[in-house]
Amino acid sequence: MELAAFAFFALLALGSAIVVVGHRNPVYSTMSLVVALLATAGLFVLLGSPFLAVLQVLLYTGAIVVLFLFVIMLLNVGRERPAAGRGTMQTWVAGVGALVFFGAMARLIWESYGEAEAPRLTEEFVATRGLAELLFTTYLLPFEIIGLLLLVAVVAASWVARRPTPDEEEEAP
Amino acid sequence: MSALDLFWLVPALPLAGAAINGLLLRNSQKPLVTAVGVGLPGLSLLVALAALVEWSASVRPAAYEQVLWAWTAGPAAFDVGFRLDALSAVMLFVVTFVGFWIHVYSVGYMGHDAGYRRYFAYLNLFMGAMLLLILGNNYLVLFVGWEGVGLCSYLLIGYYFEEAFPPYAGKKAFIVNRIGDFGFLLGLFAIWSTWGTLHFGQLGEKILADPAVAHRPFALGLSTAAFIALFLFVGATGKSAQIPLFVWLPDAMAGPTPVSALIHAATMVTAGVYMVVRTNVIYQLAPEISTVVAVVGAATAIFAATIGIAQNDIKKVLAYSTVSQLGYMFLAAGVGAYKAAIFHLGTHAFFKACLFLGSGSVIHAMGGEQDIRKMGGLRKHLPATYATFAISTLAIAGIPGLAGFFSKDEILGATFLAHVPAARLLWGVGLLTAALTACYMSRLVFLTFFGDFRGSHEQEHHLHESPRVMTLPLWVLAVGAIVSGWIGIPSGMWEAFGAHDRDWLGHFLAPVVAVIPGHEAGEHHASQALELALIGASIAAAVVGIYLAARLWLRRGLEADASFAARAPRLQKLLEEKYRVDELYDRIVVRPIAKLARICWKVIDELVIDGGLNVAAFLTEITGDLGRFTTTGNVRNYALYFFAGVMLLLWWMVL
Amino acid sequence: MTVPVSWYLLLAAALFAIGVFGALTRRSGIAIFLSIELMLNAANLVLAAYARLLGERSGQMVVFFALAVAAAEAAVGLALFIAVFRLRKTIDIDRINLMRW
Amino acid sequence: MEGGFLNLLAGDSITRLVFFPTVAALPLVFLRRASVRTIKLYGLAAALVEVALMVLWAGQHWDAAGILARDPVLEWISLPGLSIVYEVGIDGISLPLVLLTGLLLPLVLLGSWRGIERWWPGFVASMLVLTTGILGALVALDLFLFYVFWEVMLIPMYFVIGIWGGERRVRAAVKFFLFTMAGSLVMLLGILWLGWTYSRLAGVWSFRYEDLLRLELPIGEQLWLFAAFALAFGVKVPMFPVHTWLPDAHVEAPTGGSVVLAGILLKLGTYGFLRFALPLFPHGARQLGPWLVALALVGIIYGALVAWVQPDLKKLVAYSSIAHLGFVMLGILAVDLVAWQGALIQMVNHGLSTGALFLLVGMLYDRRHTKKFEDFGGLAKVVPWFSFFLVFSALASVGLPALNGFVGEFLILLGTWSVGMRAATAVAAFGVILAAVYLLHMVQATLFGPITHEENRNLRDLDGREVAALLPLCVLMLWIGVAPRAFLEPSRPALESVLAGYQARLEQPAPERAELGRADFRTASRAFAAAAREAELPR
Repeated sequence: MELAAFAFFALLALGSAIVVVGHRNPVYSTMSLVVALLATAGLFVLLGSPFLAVLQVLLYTGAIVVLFLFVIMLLNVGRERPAAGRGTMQTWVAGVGALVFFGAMARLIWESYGEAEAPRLTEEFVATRGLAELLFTTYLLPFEIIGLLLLVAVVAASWVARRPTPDEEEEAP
Repeated sequence: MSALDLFWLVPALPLAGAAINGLLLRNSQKPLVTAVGVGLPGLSLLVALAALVEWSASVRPAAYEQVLWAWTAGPAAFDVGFRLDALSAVMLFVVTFVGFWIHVYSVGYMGHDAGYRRYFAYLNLFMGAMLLLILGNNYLVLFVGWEGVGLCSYLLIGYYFEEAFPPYAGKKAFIVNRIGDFGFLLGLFAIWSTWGTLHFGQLGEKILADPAVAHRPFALGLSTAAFIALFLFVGATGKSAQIPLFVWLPDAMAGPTPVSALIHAATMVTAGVYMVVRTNVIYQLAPEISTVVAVVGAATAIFAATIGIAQNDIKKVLAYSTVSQLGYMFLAAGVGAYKAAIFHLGTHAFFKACLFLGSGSVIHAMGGEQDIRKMGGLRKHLPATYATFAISTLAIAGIPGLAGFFSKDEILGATFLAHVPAARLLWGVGLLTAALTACYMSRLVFLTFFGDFRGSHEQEHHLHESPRVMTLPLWVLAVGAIVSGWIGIPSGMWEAFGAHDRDWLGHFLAPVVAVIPGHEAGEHHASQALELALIGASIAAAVVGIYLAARLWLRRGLEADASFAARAPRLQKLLEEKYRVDELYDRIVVRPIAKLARICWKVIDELVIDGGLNVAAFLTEITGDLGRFTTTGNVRNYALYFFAGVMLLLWWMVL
Repeated sequence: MTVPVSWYLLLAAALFAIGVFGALTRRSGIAIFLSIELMLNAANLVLAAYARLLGERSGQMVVFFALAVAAAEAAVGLALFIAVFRLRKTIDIDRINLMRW
Repeated sequence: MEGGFLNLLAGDSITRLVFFPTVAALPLVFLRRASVRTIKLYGLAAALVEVALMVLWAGQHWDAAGILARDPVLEWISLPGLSIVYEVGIDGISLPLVLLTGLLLPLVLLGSWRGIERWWPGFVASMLVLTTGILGALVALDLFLFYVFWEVMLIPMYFVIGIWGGERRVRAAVKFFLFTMAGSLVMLLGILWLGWTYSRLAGVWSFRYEDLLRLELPIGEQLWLFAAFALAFGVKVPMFPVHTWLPDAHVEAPTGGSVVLAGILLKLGTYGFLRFALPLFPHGARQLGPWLVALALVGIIYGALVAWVQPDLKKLVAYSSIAHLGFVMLGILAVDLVAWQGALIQMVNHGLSTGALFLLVGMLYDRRHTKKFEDFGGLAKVVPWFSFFLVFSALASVGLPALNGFVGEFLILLGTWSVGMRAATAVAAFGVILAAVYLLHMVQATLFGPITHEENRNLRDLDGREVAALLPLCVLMLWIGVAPRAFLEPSRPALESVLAGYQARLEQPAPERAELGRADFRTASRAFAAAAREAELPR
């Protein structure tokens, strides 16, 4: 049962990921990313953290990706130009590099864990309550800092993306 | 307080005079300048005489030592101290006495010179340095004086610095002397590294305690004694103008004439002889080097004498004569006749100083003219100068009864009897030189004082005898040129006439000459007949020389030179141009070094080293330019580098 | 039957490699950004998998924070794109070489 | 331990000597509006206070045994397993150079009075900070600290040349900087290596001189470490063939810069050999010594020859420095007490005589704005006092007995000869001849002969300020020449102990692997150890 679910979500994630990096149309890429994120959310459930899964759906697909789509539409980004000569070189290097990376990681993971089984899921592990306790005790300070970070990010984003003043526009080439 | 306690004042007084005249007084305070410049050396003479009297009364024959302060401490410990023994006593008397009278003479000779004060400052400084040289109780103080007199020589030769030549001549003198000092220094180092002392007394004791040390092989295939003797002699050839370093002395005549008399005739140039005699213990242990000294001395003597014949500058003739006479002294020192060397040093100081001062008087009268071809007949105008000049000439020529006869005869006799290779040959050379000396000195007298006046009308009009302040020193020195020989009439001469040996100077100096166990060569007792024959030969040489000169120049005047030039033009030119030694040195030493220096600067410094660095800098720039191409500004390239970095990290961590 | 944790890890590695490839090859700034999100997601998966493996919920906490940081990052990053687009009228990074000296 | 440092600064300490100039430079920031005259006088006053502090300090701590003092050790950079300390001390080796540094500072300011025409506050500040750097390098007893001061010296000097220099000043300044920097970086590597080796053996990092002296290194390491130190110090000395920065730097530097450069900075190189390179790596020094001796000899002859053919007064003096420092190097490499005494006194001598020569050239330049020989000649008649000082200083430089130069050269040559390096002595003694050649050439071409340029007819002679700058130097030259004992004796015990330590370590063969030697091999610092016990170190 778990295996089937895993296989489904894993294949879904991989396939949509390939579409994300492969498709020239940014809107399609973004929509594929949504699929990949949703599949990951499914995997989170399998890993015993439904809270994260919910968060993933809400935050990523609900907020971030919407932001992406919004920007894409705002900037009216069209299809990407095909790669030029030097670009293909870069593609090959990147492809080989990514494969090597995957190979190395796979070997490392396999040698380290192999077929090792995780301990059985307990009620306590899955419960959101424990997570909340952790968050507001041990991780209270990071939590507050993250809040601050988000605030700073909002301020920074609105400053950076503001309409430039006339003299700044003159400086632009 | 006895005079010996004040002994340090002897060099200190002239030095103080130099400081006062040089730094405190002004040109306008001329009487004061004179008082200081002449008075302090005079005072120094008085102190020296008092000290000499006291020393000979109470300390003699031991040496009196006065240590002033420690110059250095530690493993190389040297003192600043003075030593009064027989040798320095003789030197002290000669230097202070002759020096004082030359100072007096200078008052008249330099009276109208704008640099009067500067002149006396230099002259006093010289006196101080010379006294340090002869009174020092170790080689270091000797060397301080040695260099000090060199400095004064430099300053005084270049006294007329507004002209081009005198400063050049001064520089040449200093540098040539430095070449000698190079040898001298190495000699000192060898002494110190062998015996650990530079003190005359201690050194003598240590050597005599174990003469074998001196015979150990040292360097360059020489024994210790030979090495030291050779290198000290190199120093002596520089200071005392011997072959090959004599070239500076003739040029040194560019200085004021009293300077030539004091420094370049009577005192400084004899420092080399003094030093060799002072070091006689080592020279006795190095007979082969002593022979070298004798040969160089003899060669210099005849070499300079031949040049002297063809010179027309009154001071140049005297300069070459000085070189020649110094050669005699070294000949004497080389054959072991140390007393004869010092004896000749003393007599020479009197007559040569007198000759130079006389020539100064002549130049003074002639309004600065030094060319004897433009003189003649001065006897009538300058009677006192003529008389003293003639006396001194006879003295240097070796006419019996005068000082030069005794000292020169002793040198020739000692050479003849010496246990050195080719002693007879050296004697022959010496004898020939004696004849030549008599000849060219007579030529000088005849051309200057006899015949008709050959200068301009104006000069003739201005001819006048020098003032009393200048003639008085002339007379004093002329008297010295007569009587100074009588104190050291050589024992050989007494024996020749079957008289009791009354060689006062010889006995006086006896303690100075070290007696080395196993080295007593024995007195060269020659037969009475041989002694007589040797004396006869000396007299004959002098007479023949004078007769020849009279035949040529008294009778024919300048024609004699002209006919000689006509008969042997190349030889005459060679002599007149002093064998072109200066030109030779210029060619083989000075110019190659200058060229090397330019190569060092332009090629090695600027081309090789800096050029090499510029190449390195250029390569750096190229590397930078190449590296710049990786900085494309393309973010994806950077990302790729970043990823490559991650991969490397992974590789390092995992594998 | 249960799935070994290493499978999750392998999947995460694969997703990450795909993300790397995308980030290195795409020209559109937005697409690169998407690839980076993909990589971030892969990392989150790893964290969750380890939390499961070790029975330690701190891993989940980190995922939580990573999500928040990702949100902040997306906001600032996209703002930058807007700013750059205003200047250059493009977000093709081959044409944006502001970093070239 | 900030409080500790400030306490030291306030108290009667070496630290105060070192940092007083820098502290004195701070108010210059607020004196920007003050008149140039005020600035000059302020600088001079600060310099004189520094001299006074030094004299007082030396008077109090001078000790016939030559053991002087050191400040309490302060922790400076303190991390687990790593402690870099602030440790300064003065012994007989550094004392003469410290005093020379102090002496030259006011004279340099006096000598620059007219020559420096712009931005006096900057100039005074540079000179003061430079003094701190030099003094710090001289007194540092921790190699890390030494390195810091070593580099601190570089920067003000760079500015002095680069801002107040002649036409091609920037090029010269960069050349100076690059040469010195390249050398000292290798030395830094060496210092780090020493600290690391010490940490391997003792378990804790240390750069203290005393600790590092205990290291017995294998021969291979000693060789490259000695070479690294020799490169850094050799550039500074400067030894052939890394000397070419010196003429450029001197020609472009202002008078004050030249005086400090030649007077003291160069000595830091020779001081480094004596203090660090030789005692730390005796076996390396012994093996590489002959090569350095050869380079020193080449430097003596080469510097003299090239000096001779220079058309420019200042360049001549600059090249003469190469020759003179060659003597010092020869003396140090002879490893003999007499030679070392000579080398040490010769460092001071060179500072005095070359300092005076540079001041004189600067005074001439102030008047005529040229340094070329062809523009001079016959000056002796016009400016007699200038001529007196020039001849005096030149003769001191030539090594005329009864003046200072002779003492150093004589002792160096004597020592070198007595250890058996006879050929080397002979070659060096030949350099003495050449010294006379080029310096008398300089004197003659400048002062003697007919006056060839009308402009020279109306030159002013030296004024009181200029005489005041020269007189102390000349008095010292004469004093050292006549009675050098007073100047040699304070250094002897320190030199003896360094020599004894060096030779004791040479008697043992170099070990196969690095090891910590017995503490009693540290005779080089025995003097310091004694002083330290007295000071009751808070360690």
